[in-house]
Amino acid sequence: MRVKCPICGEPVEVPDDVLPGELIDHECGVTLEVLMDGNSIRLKPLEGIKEDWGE
Amino acid sequence: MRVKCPICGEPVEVPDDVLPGELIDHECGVTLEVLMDGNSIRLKPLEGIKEDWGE
Amino acid sequence: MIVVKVGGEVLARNLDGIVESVGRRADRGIVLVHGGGIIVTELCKRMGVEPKFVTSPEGLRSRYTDRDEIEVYVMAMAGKINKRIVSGLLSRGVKSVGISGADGPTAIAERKERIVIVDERGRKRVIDGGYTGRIVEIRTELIDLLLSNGFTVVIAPVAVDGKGNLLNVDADQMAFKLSSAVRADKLVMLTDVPGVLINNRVIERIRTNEVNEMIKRVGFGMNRKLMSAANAIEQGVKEVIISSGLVEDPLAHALAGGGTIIS
Amino acid sequence: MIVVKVGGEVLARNLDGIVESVGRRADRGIVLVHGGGIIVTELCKRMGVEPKFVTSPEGLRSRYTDRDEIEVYVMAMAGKINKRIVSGLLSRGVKSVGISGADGPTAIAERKERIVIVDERGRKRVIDGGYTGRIVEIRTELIDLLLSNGFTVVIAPVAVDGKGNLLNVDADQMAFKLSSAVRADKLVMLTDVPGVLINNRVIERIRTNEVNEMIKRVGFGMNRKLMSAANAIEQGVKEVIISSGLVEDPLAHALAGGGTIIS
Ligand SMILES: [Zn+2]
Ligand SMILES: [Zn+2]
Repeated sequence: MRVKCPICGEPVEVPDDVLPGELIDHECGVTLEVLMDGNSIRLKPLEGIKEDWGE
Repeated sequence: MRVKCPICGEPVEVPDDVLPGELIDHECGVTLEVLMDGNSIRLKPLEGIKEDWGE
Repeated sequence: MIVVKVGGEVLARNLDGIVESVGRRADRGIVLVHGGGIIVTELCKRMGVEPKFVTSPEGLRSRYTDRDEIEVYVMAMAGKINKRIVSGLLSRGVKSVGISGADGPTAIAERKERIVIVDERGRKRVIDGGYTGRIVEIRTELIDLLLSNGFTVVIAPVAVDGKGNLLNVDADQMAFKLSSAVRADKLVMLTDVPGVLINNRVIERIRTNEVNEMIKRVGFGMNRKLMSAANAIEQGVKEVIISSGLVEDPLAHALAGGGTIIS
Repeated sequence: MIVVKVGGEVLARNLDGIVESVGRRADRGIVLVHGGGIIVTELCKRMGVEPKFVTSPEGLRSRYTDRDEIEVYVMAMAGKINKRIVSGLLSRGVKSVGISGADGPTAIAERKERIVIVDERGRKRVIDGGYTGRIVEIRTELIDLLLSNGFTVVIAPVAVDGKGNLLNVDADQMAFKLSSAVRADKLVMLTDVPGVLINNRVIERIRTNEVNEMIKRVGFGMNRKLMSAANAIEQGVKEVIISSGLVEDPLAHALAGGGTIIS
């Protein structure tokens, strides 16, 4: 399955067995999060992850 | 099995399958509690029961 | 200052509504006594703790709280339910403290050390009385301290005896004895019925001198509530309201006269 | 005023000894922070709640607290263990109050809302962060109130976030942050080892400026304790003692210099 990258506009290869929340690194450098609503798939740049947890 | 009543001294019939805490009303009017220590059996007048509980 | 009692049935169906309603009136000073029997039963099932029943020589069958069950009871009441209410209040900006009757200590109870039962073989036996208690003393020091410092107090129906045994106590009884001890203005009992019902009609007001007449005409759970209510009023509580915990804003509804007022 | 932290291992093996030791010194003002991980694990097993683990993209495997597990955690910590300590103190004539960090509120934590994991198929995924928190604020109002009125305070390692979520927090971290916040004279960490060990010998005293050197030579659990201890001292705690909770009268032993003093 191919979906358009919301950042660079180029196609992104999405596996058929993709799960909600799955992350796909696109060749333009962005990490995309897979959002699923029923059978429709959207891609969104990954946000809201605190890297610096510390414990 | 027969054990002597601690109140009247007459024999008390104790069933073979008796369990600790079992109560036996003796003909002299006392309620006896069966205390067991290994295989030995003692009989003691029942005490420490509050009848008037209220709830 | 008001004492609110909310039962397990109501909590299971309307916990958020109760928390919201209590939170709105927190500045009046509220002590919330909660039940939760349903949740204890459910948890016992999940943990493979079978409910036990005993039969008295008079033939009365009743639930028996053994050592395993009191553990589950304390966890469910003082852990799960109590902290869920506290965190719910907190998320609404209400500062609150969840305690059990053992904390302080606040509720001292007496347990039956030994009881007589009729066993499966039909023979009488004396066994340990289990971990159910009857409240014999309420100490208000901790509650007074918390209330006077602006905390809403949430209390689980767990008491303690002189030996440090944690005991299962009836939440209704805890609410009644507590409201007498702190001389509450009002005790609001939020139940899963709209009030004291006679012929399917809610009785608006009952005077304490009418209670003896009334108890013959209501069901078993309710007649105990009525007797305890009359008793609490004799001990200084101004009024007891028995009302529904399942309506919108149950406390507003109760305080506006929705339900039965005993005074 | 002293803060005492006691871990789950020690409680499982010596609860009565700890309670007795704390009870004897209650008039000094004691805040007891307890752990209990072993008991949580055991309870999860009994309830069929499987421990879950997640793997980070860096390959680090760690325990994951999901919705089922936080429920069991709260029941075990704030219900079972907390109330058992409180009733133990009470049976020794010590008035005490058992709370969690959610009560008051006392411990506000932040949870990771979302985390990135590598799933069973080896693919990266973002999932809910679960119910583990990092304490970001200690409010001392409730503890101060209780201590100044003569209550011993027993605290379960449960915190709450701004949305009212109950969170699993590390009991060590809770003890360190709490002792800084209340400016404790001493923080006593009662563990299942006799102190900070290097080559099987207990180090008697460590200055905060030696901690960085020391942490290379001690194990993983202990090096975190040492770093946090140095941090607590910078924040105003006079000394931290790491010592055995399994000896006779563990607090007397710790306060008499049995163990490692960090200052
Ligand atoms: Zn792209
Ligand atoms: Zn006789």
